[in-house]
Amino acid sequence: MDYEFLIDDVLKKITLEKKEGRYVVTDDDLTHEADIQYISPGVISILIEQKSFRVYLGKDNSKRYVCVQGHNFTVQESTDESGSAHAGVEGSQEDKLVVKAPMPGKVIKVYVKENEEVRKNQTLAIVEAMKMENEIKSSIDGSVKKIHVSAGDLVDSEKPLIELENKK
Amino acid sequence: MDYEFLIDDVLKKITLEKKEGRYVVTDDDLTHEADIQYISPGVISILIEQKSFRVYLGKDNSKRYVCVQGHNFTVQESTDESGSAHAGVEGSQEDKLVVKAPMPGKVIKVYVKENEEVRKNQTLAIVEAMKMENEIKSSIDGSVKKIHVSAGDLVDSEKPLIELENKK
Amino acid sequence: MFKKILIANRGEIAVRIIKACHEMGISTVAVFSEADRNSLHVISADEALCIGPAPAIDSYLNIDRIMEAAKKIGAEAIHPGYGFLAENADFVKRCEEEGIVFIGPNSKAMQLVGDKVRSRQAMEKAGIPIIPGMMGILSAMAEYKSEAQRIGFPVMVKASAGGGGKGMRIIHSMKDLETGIEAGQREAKSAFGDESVYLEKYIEEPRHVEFQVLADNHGHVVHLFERECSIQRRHQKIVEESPSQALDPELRAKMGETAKKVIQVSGYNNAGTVEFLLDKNKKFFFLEVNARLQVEHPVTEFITGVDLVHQQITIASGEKLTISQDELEQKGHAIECRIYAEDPFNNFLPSAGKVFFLKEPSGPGVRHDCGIYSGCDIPIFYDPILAKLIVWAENREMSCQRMINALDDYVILGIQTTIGFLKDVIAHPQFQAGETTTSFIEKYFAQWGGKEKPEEARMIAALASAFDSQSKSFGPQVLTARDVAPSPWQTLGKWRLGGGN
Amino acid sequence: MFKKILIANRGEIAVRIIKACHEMGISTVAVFSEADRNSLHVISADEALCIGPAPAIDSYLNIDRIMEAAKKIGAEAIHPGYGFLAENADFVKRCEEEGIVFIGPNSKAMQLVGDKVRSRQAMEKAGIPIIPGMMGILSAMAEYKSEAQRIGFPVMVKASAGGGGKGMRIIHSMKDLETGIEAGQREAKSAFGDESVYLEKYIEEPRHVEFQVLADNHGHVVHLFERECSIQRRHQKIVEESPSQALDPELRAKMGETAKKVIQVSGYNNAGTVEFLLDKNKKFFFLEVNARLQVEHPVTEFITGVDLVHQQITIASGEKLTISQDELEQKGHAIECRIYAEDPFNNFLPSAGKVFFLKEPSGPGVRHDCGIYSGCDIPIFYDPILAKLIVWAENREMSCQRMINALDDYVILGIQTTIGFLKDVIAHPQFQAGETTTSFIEKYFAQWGGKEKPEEARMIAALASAFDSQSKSFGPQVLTARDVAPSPWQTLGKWRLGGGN
Repeated sequence: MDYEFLIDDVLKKITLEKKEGRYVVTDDDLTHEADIQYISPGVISILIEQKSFRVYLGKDNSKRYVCVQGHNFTVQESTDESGSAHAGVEGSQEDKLVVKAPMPGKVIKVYVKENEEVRKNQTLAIVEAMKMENEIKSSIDGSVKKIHVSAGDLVDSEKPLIELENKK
Repeated sequence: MDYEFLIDDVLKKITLEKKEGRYVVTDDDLTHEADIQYISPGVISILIEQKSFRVYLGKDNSKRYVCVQGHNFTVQESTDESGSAHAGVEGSQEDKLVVKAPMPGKVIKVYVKENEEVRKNQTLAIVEAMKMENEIKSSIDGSVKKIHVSAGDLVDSEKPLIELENKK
Repeated sequence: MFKKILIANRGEIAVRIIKACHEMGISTVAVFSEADRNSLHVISADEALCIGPAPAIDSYLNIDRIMEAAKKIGAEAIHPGYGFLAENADFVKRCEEEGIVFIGPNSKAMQLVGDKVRSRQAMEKAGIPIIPGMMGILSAMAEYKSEAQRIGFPVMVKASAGGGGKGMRIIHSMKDLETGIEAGQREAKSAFGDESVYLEKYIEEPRHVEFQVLADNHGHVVHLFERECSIQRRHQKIVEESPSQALDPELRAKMGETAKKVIQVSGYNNAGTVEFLLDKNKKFFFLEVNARLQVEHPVTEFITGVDLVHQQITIASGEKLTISQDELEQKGHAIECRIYAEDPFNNFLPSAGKVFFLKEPSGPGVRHDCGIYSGCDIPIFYDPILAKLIVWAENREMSCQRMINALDDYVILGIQTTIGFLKDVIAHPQFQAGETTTSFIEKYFAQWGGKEKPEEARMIAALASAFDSQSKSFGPQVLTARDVAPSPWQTLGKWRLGGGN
Repeated sequence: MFKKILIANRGEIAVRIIKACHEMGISTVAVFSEADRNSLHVISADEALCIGPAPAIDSYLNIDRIMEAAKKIGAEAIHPGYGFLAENADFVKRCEEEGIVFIGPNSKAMQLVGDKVRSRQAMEKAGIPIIPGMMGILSAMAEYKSEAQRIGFPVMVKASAGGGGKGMRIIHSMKDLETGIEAGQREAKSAFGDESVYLEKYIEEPRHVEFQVLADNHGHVVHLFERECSIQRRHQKIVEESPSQALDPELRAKMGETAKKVIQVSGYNNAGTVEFLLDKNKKFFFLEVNARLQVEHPVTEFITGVDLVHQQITIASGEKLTISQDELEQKGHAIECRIYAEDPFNNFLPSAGKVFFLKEPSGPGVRHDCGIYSGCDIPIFYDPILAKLIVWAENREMSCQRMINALDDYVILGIQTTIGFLKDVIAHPQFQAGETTTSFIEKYFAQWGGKEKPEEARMIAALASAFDSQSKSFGPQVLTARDVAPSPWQTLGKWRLGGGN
């Protein structure tokens, strides 16, 4: 069977066939015979010729987390779905105008007022979590349309903090 | 739901109901509220009132192996099937006349000859495995009908070694 | 001896204290916030009580709730661990008033050493060398400015109530002074409930060398030698070792005696740490007393063979120290690496979420003080420390090798950690040469991006993934994403460290 | 230093040696039988080669196949571990001839110390105290009878090529002599390929005290103090500790010097152990030299801080010892418990099968040398040792407490083990008092059947099982019974121990 994976976001193709109890791997033009076994939940042992590899594998619904010889990789199946999910990260222009809380946390300080003009990368507010302060910055040159929070508020993830509008 | 388990071969009845996200346990006439969670594959955390129990659980197809506070238990569901399997251990009289290899191993010595008279508990042969010698003994007063192996043979589990017959 | 101890903490340190109690035949009580029901300390203790919602201020920092829990469950003593209430003199006082033994110093000593400005005054008076700087707290910004002028830039802003890098900032010129002091005050307020900050001369490229001390309730004091903790990122220790490569026996003896004097002057009891800065000319300055068990205490346990948590409990129960200074010696070499839930490839942003797989390193001379397990959640509410890896070997060279090997043998899947970064730190030629100063990370790791991963490992990762998708039995279970906090940190801007130990 | 070492062994000791090599920057090669494809040592090594079918005689004991593997893969040295070929002088000779370094003593010394009768002669000549007994091997049963008469009953039958209890038997009267000698010969033959046995006076209730020795290739010898290994079951050590409660500094020094002399007289190099019996009057007798790394070596590593496997490799590479006798000291107290796949509730019959769950104990001062993992199979072909648990603490009392606590924290599900039995051994008042002799188990544990399990734990086990049958997610996977060897041992008669180390 042919596989296409995004390994740390880089495409990797590999072919794996089962033949008489052993596996045949084709990687680029190289073909190896491999002895592959799940030896324990989350642990795979691979012998290729005399080389021994111990691989750790965890997964959630969309990703595999793989550790080989002390190197961690994130592995995703390269499907259309994953491609489009990837594209979604960028977000629309509209999204950019609503500044959201990056995570549950506490608003420490709001530096701006409604109707105030702001520049791109200007610090608008500070939110704290896990003992770190995060500076919330403006993504545009524009002005503050609405402020939804004030210092001391606890906010949930994705909660809108501030709405901006483009320069008219 | 009501459960009946054989714990280390002793019957134990318990009732477990889920109520509003928590569990209610009834053991004999005592009822407890319990907070029970699978926290990791094979590991269960139980809080009953303020007491904290960490339980390890493994299973094969017929049994659960459970460790609580350093005590290991074997847990089987108490069904008719397990009951009859239990009864089967005793074996029939006929079975007793065929002396079988208890496990894969090596025949070290055969002490008897065909037609030789033997007494109950007389050592017939020695089989070795895992660096231990096991004395194979006669289960009856009788005589040796047939010998299937000789010293040095490798034998598989359940392989007949010696056939006996009752005194005529 | 106590029959039951409540541990007012969470994570690896709570688990470590629980183990010590069990070895001493003492029953343990964990307290936990609503976010920590499934945390390892809850599962490891004999009893466990929920003390409130996730934010620390409502649970682990809530004195009333902890006192209530201790009374309800009949705990005779409270071990505070590090962080949270460990250096809160009000909490200590409350324990004293309510007849529950606080496993740590008395409230008066805690108050003195906790007030960095007052303790600077006391130490100067006693002839202990201190860093040039302010001897009092000011209120007006103008006064800070004139003090900064007097001391001379660069200066350090420090929290009077502080410790462990909290509220700390280096200011290089007058124009940065005001924002720096404000930020320091804000962080100090949030960390300690006290916004007081003061200024000190900034010593360039010093080593951070601290002495572990034990003092019983009967006036006996011993020091257990030094730990060097120069390897820091944003004033946060990440690697600690003992012995320090900078000390010779004479300097060690002198600093050790000074440390004991600091403790005596402070009227301090139980375990504590006296921190010094050591400049390029091997001149040392008293920095502060850490009035608690330190994160890095296992380093000292390895080289001296003394179990500091056992000692803390024994001392708190009123027994006399049975260790004398003469008997103590340093043997071999120990290193600790702190394992944080942070992404070293992305400016060390915190990485919350689910741990899909954990393999703990092990072997001769390897100790892993661990607060996590396969399948646990890392909440966003608390310190990002996951575990500590500590190794011991006959000498520093083998200790480094053992650490690198153990880090190689260490697997955490699902969240980002500092494991790979630490491996490169220990393997760095300047670290191996013992050339460690507090500027080390800034100097050699500012541009760090990890090594290229070998193509072979990438191929094996692909192969294993392909095998896993064919394989039905025995693979890892898909852990549900339920309870996994989203991890949006990666997409964000600049972060500032506001805490730690 | 070597670049690549082949480990001619399996299980925990192979894994431990692999770790040591990795710390020294040496690449490792595992060899494995067909039954061991998924064993931990195969998975832990950099390279692995199958050397034959499951029976040891066709794989781990097959000299030709191991030499062939070493040459094919380019290993410069072979570490034999313990057991298998570790004390086979022919194997050592073969390595010497083929230019592969054997990590152990030279073949001549191995031959001498391996022949118990010849070495008894050599030691008597050198003035080393030996146990009264035969000074040569006999062929006719009649001669054994007259020798037994001369020595006086009870006598011990011992294998000339032996060690570790193999082929050993106590004979109390003339009528049991013949069957005892025959059984001893048979076991000796099967274990060592040499059926020679001899008779020695049986010393009643002695302590077994052994001294660890290191000797380089340049004539330097040091001893690393004693281990007491009196706690034995069927002549098989199960608990070891250091220091011994029976030695004072004077006796320790005397025995240590004697041990060094034994090594010098034997022309021995690399790591070795000189075994003594110590009688009730503190008189000691030379027993034998164990020409290998011992199972219980971690006890010595803990109390001296010397890594014996590192030393073995360094010595084998031709380097001089850098440790001097003066520098060596015993610090604190260490205990080891051997974890066997045996059923203590059923006459310690071996228990093969699948390990459904493993939780390794951990914590300060706890070391776990482990050859298994969750999901592995325990084959029936080899020694039943699964792992070793070793603890260190400042004193013996805390060391015992730590061991009990670690055993409590240790979970192996699916097969029977000695964990619960060992807990009761360590907790026994006579053990705690240091009253340890080789009759200890016979005396206090002949009728052992375990403690009554608490009703609460039984209720929790039922509750967890009920929960598990309701629960769909996150439970343990049902591991398939494929590859699980049947475990019929439980239903069987009397077993005799025929091996071990």
